[in-house]
Amino acid sequence: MDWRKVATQLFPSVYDVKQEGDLLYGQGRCGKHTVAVIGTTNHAEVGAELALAMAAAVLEVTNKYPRRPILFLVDTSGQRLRHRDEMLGLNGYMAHLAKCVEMARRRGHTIISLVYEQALSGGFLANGMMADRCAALPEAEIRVMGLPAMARVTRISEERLAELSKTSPVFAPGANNYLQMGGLDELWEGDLSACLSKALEHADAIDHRRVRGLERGGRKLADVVVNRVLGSA
Amino acid sequence: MAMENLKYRFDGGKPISGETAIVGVLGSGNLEVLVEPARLDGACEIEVSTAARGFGTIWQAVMKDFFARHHAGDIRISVNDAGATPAIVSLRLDQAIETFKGNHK
Amino acid sequence: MTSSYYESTARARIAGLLDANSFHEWLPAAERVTSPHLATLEQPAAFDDGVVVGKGSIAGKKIFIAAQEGGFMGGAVGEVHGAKIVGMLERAVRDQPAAVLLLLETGGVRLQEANAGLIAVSEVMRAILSARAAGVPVIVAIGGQYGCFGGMGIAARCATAIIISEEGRLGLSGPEVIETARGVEEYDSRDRALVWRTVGGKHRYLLGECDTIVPDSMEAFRNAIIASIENGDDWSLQALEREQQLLGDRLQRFGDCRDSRDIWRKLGWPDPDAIAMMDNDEFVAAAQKRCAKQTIKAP
Amino acid sequence: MIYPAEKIWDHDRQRRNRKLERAASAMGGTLRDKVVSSEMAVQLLESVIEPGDRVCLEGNNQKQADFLAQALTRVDPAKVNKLHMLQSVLALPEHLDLYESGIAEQVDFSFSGPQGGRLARMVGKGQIRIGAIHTYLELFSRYFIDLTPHVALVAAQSADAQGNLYTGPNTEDTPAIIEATAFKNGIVIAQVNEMVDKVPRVDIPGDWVNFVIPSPRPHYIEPLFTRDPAQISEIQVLMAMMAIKGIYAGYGVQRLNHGIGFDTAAIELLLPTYAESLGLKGKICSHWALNPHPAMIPAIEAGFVKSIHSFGSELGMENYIAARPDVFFTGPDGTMRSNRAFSQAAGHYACDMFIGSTLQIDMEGNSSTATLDRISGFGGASNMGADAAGRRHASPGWLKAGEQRRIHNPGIPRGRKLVVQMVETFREHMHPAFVPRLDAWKLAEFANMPIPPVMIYGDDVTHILTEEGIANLLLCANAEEREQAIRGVAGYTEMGLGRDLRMVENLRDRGVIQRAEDLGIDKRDATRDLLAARSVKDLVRASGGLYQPPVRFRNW
Repeated sequence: MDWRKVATQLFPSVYDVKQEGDLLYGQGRCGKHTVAVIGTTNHAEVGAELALAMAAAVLEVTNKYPRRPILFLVDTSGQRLRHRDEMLGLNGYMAHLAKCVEMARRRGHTIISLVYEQALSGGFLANGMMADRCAALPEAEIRVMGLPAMARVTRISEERLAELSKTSPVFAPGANNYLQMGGLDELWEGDLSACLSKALEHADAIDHRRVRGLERGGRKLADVVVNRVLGSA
Repeated sequence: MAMENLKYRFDGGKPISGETAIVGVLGSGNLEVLVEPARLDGACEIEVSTAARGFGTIWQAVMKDFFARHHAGDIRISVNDAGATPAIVSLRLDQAIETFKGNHK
Repeated sequence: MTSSYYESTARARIAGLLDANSFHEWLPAAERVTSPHLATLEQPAAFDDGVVVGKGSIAGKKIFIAAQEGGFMGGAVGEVHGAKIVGMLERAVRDQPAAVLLLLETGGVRLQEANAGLIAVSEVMRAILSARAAGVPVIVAIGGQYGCFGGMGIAARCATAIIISEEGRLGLSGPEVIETARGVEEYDSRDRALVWRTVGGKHRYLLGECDTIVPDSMEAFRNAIIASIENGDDWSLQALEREQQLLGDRLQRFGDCRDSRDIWRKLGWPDPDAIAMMDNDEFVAAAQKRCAKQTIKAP
Repeated sequence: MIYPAEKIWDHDRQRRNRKLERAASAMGGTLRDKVVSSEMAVQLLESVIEPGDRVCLEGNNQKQADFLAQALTRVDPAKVNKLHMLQSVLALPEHLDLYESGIAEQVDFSFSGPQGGRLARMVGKGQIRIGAIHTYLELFSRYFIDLTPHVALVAAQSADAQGNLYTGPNTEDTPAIIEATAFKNGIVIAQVNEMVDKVPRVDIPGDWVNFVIPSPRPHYIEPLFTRDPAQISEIQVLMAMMAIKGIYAGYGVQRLNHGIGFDTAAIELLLPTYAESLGLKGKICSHWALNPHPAMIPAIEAGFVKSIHSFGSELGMENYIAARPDVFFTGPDGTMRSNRAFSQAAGHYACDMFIGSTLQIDMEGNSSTATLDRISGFGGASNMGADAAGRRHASPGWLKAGEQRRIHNPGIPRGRKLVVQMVETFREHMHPAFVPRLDAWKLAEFANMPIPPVMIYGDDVTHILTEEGIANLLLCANAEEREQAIRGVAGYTEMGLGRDLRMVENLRDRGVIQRAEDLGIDKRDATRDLLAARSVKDLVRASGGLYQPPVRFRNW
């Protein structure tokens, strides 16, 4: 879905979000909240420049608008796969962005993310997955790797992977799988503005994903293992 | 790649004492060996989980020789194997026993 | 036991770095907390799911530690593997050790459990930052055969400090991934000299992506870890603003470089090709005036 | 009666001259002295090669005349066809493309390496006829007897306008090929990496060469003899310890050749550490027929090595070799000169020992690297891994081996070369090294060969060394003992498990079989820490920065 359409539904009264290249930055009004919007579009490949621009936006919001909620609009085809970006330390740029988001959270900004198109592995880790609550539109595509490529790398046949993915959410692409695993808090349908308002009310700074994964049955061990480590002698 | 599970038990060993030990890594051509104390009336129980199917006879011979070398009883040995050769298997088993006894070099 | 960090297993690294007999493992191999997903795929599953976590001491200071085993599936992160690290980090928030050590050796997400792995890496990132925010410095060591890539390459840079050896590699996408996606002209993964000058320890150090570079020995890593713990942490908005500035400067200064050698030349190295063969002391001394400002260290 | 003067005695020379005239007119004004531009290479080949000619295409497992190989695939099969190819090694895809297009139909060669699988399939389909698979010396020898090339296509580093060639460190097979061709009315064409006013040294005189073609890119060289010490396993360290203590020290082996592989690289890297600790410096391993293995650097630096003569060079070793002229054979220009034919002869006649690895060994000790679906050939092992029955000069190791042999095979005093096969009982993926019957038999049947392609014959082998121990076949009284000695070190392979336990223990008591503990070796000492270099970087350091490894071997 075009980001403007998403923004219009999220912020029916008013929003002021500008697109600069693949970067989205601005704000919108959702109920009683003014929400900072930071995001990407065009299935952005997140390279060093884009990651740094997002970090700059987060820092600006943190400095200028204390405690203003931040919404990440996620549409990325992953990290930029270029020699040049690796040479420049793309992982460091991504980590910097993640740290800025964490800093914002700790200074009282509620962080929400919405995958409205695509979210692929590395491009997703440093922003959308850093949120207090992470949501997706039902048709959004979320994945690490498609099954054919996975079959090549793991040397497990594609048929077998496809078969297993019917009963296991653990490796196959899809927003629903991420929902079951606790990686997504919810799918947003219908009144997106209402969904956002509700998310803003319910968000907190605790990482609930492993608990959700356990509750929803998609990731039964993570929470158990964490608790066992916490409870070990 | 289906796994194969093999079990062996050797009776009449000399009980040895030591601390649970793990040696080796479950990587291609290698294996990990876990040795734990177990009250088995002097027996040595071995359980192997291997990615390379169809080598039961060889495992049997390797384990028999291992037991003949150490006569170690009252231990349970668990092996995760990723296609290690008998030479590597024997080496790791010996290292695991030494580590268990606390005198690995 | 070998003194090489590069050649050691995760367990040997722990034994070699920590004070003798100080290590206590949580969820050790005997508890068999293994990956159910690998079992489903009928693939071999390691007793510890490829990561060792626990507590110990280094130079008398209490620390928590996680060590990834590169030999098992390239150190890839699955559900259990990730949760062990997260549990250790959350325990650090609660128990306040002097530091957390992460001995990373990983290609990133384990594809056999890709979704669980990706979420786990994200949880590790957040847990690292929680530990830091709670005042526990997180020290990363990189010097194994598989380097530190994928999401864990991001996680590494979320830590307080990174210690790397010349053999160590740190990045996001591995060279093979980029070569597959963009062709050999973009990145020849078999040109190992190219790979190392792109993601290897020396380049990372010169770029300011690592705090310390050490020779490949257990003793050197241990000493650097002790020094890093002494240095403390600076988890502050100001530190992030400085980093914003430095990362921006880097793009401006080196953004159009095609090869790391061009970067090194701009940093003032008259003969970039000589860098590869310099031994560590010589390199560090020469790099004093020829490296970008570190983004990690407090001024 | 016909007068002798009327009989024509220079048919071949006339034929060569006609070819040269054809070439001159085809090249027209583009020919400068002997220099042909690379664009004209195909026309040149079409004018000097006639249907049915024997064409020797240079290429070993190292240097390749790859530009000329490609040019030959582009000639018009209507003009040039049914060639009889002579090649040391079939290594490039182009080498086999020739048969698909009908340009060539028969081949005599030594080794096929990476093309072994495709070669087997083509032989199966009848697309290619193999004359014979030779040892190197055999093939070179036949160039002077019944397989003299009509045209030789060779590779050199540089040339001048008169055709003087500089073949440099990788001289390899070039002199043998050109000698046979140039002096028997053949035509010699060389691809060269560069044209120079004056070559650094004349490796081949210009009047033996008819044409030189500056190649658009340097000829390919495979760094075949570089082994990364990082990949040497602790089992290989153990086997190397057994080799040094049980064989090198036992026989005082001073003159030797090593095969390629991690097993022998481990031995090389244990010389300055383990062998030194046993006091063996100066007592073993001083003279070598060997490529310049990077793994030899620590041993050379430690003073173990007096001389090395090489079959070819090795990429990255050039500066190191040039800086060690006491050890390597170097020319007046300072760089090495290799020569495969001479080094093979040296390895056969002047060495006391060959040690190398193989893929399969049968119960008679025959070994082969041929497998069912691959025709791989022999490489250098066959000449060096054979007793030089014609040898006369004595040396301590040679005499001792001869004495041991005479215990059960009495006869007039003479020595014996030590031929050692060093294998782990299982290769990767649990393929057993010991088999009841070599795959070579089936391959011979399938490819219609008169004899199975055996790399080293069992009666030439003196020792088999595995991680289980050393079997000294010289000390075996009869075929049955020999078989049990082999089974006794065959470990957990089917052959090993089928051993006669009592007989094997008996052989062990007699020292025919020696296990690590019999040699006083503690297996726990067999760690990688014993290696004088554990990485390629260590090798570079040991060389004082002179060794410059190819990029694929770098991890820094």
